[in-house]
Amino acid sequence: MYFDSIAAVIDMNGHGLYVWLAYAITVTLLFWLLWAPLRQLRVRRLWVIAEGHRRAVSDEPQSESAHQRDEADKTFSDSSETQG
Amino acid sequence: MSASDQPSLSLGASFFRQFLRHGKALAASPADLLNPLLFFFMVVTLFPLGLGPDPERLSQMAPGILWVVALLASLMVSGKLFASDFEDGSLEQLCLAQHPLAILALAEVLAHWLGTGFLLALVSPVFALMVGLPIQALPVLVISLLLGSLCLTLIGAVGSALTVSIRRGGLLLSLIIIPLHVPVLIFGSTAVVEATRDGNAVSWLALLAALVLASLALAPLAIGAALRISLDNG
Amino acid sequence: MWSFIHKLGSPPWFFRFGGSLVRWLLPLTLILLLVGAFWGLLVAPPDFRQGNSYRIIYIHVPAAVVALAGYYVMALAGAISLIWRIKMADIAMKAAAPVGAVLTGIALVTGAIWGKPTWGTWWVWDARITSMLILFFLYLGVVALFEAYENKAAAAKACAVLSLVGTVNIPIIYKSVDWWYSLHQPASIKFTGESAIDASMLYPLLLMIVAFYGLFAVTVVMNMRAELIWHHRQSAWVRQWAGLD
Amino acid sequence: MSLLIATEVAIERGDRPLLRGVSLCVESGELWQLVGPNGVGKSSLMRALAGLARLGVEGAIRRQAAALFIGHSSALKRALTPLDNLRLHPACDMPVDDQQIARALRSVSLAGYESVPVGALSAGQQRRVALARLLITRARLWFLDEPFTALDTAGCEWLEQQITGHVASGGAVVFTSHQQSRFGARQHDLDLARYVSL
Repeated sequence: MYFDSIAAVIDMNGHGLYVWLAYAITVTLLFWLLWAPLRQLRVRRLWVIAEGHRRAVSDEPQSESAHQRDEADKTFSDSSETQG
Repeated sequence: MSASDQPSLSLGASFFRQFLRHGKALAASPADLLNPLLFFFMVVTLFPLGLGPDPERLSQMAPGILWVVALLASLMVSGKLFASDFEDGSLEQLCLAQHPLAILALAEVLAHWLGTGFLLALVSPVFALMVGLPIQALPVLVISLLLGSLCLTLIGAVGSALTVSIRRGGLLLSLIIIPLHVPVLIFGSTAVVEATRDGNAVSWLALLAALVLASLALAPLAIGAALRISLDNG
Repeated sequence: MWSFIHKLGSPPWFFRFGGSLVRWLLPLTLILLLVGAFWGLLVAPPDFRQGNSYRIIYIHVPAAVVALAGYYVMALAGAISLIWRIKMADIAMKAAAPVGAVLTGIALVTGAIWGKPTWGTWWVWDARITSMLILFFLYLGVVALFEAYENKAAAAKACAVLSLVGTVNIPIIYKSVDWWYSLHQPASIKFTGESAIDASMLYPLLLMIVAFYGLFAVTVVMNMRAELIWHHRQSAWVRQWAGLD
Repeated sequence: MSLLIATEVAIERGDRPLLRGVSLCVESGELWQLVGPNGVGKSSLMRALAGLARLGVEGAIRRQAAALFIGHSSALKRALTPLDNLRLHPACDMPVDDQQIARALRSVSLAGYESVPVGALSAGQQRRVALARLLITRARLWFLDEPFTALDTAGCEWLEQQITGHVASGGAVVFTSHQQSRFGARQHDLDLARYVSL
């Protein structure tokens, strides 16, 4: 160990502020780099599961309104294509 | 009607045809020719207003000012390079031509350069005198701007080809192109600085010429690929 | 060998392969980072001229090195996607760009903070820091171009072209900035000196560089896995992975 | 002699599959119309067959002859005159002199408009300048995307003559149109509804 006491580590004879500031920023950015994809994977997994349930619901015999809404969605998405 | 014995168009003829077409279209709207010059004129006058009228200070910064403004003028103009061709469908037809898209696109870029960067370089001595650039540096300034503007236009054309299918692509064009303009700016302005100090401007001009040759060789490949991609995105 | 390369191209296979890779590479990288930081911060001696502020080198240099290497990795993925039209290369490029940008940002921030005690100013137009700033703009250009395209398949191809153009320009930019810097301020000291640094400082630095490379690989693979799930959200293997069937 | 061979072509828009498994062989002297409901992918397939689109297109498309494509946009510079536009057209594939162009413009009843900037012409007239290209091309394979739109009856008749003339002289035409089987028995229909991929 180069330093003999915790105080010396914090102070680093005057340069402590800059060194610890640089390391703090780096650690937060690196943590965000690692954490973001994991969170994104979890969010997308929940979406897939939710989509699975929506799909399961729409496969069973639907009530009239749900069926019409699906029909409307389908034709709407077709005509929104301006040209083939 | 379609007798197959007639010789089809040679590459040179197609190249010249595309060059003429873009040149005529550019010449037909004088605003496109005058805009860069007016822009250069106005922005150069901003610097003395910002930095103070002291001629000594201005002439010391003149090479940098002139070159940065030339770069901005080239950037402003690059956006419009392929825009009209993309909207009126000429780009689609260009893909169907028998000759490689990269070469025909190069013809358009050269015509565009003649109408913008080339004129800018010829007129630049007038602006140089405004910011007090020493007289002996004028020839080097014009040569560096001639070479530099061709290089800037070629690189700007790559950016224009990449962003032509994006609606408000102007700002994005600057973001992706300015880093690529840095070497041209450094070599060009340093050449003029050396000329003011009677140093050896020639070596910096040689570096600029090397960049021009590299861009002439490589940029068309990127432009051709980028135009095809923009068509698929359009 | 070829069957391995071929399998890499298939999403479900790559997703599982990436998963097992991350399972051991992530902890290893974290351990290396901790050991390296501890070694550089507390064990290694300070620089005789700059004092303890020199310890910032253990994050500044690795971030800069991996950021530059990351740009070439991204351009390589772009070239593969353009030449062989492999969709997985598009996803690799989209995953690598933000990671590289953040690493370049880290290198810039730590470089600026390091400049304060050394030269008294927060920003110093040193050749290396200036080139790093331009590399940062190159990264931002690629990320912004990707977001601007509606058709994401075309976006990947456009970013591939831009990153290849960038790759050709990086050596020219670095050289021109070096000459620009040496022309205007020849006398001032070199920032991260080529002066042979002492072994006691070199080993923690090398360890941190390896750790940062590991970090780059792990984050890119994790980004790719997240992207693959979204890209194939309708397909059966994703639903199976989510535990539906 | 087959001018266009397309096997197992699949078209994607963004990441949404439109068509799959489209196979087509166009022999010289044949006239094909791509038929299908609005939005099924007629234009996208046409652009893929003409070689304009590569991304999102799978399958093998081989054109054995030079192709000409006329789509919705007329590929004309508004600031240039019809004469310049046709002489310097980007896809022009043969040396053309002014007499040929003047004759072509006369044929689409635009005599006298040779030196009027295209921007000053009406939409119908611009459309006819674009279609005048059919008279000055050596391409044997024509791709016409909705060519009959914005054309009056005289224009439609003229276009029908050009198409039948071109097909009779050994060329081939692939076109899309809202009207059904305008050429009756002489045309082959490719109904895209069969290839829609869900």
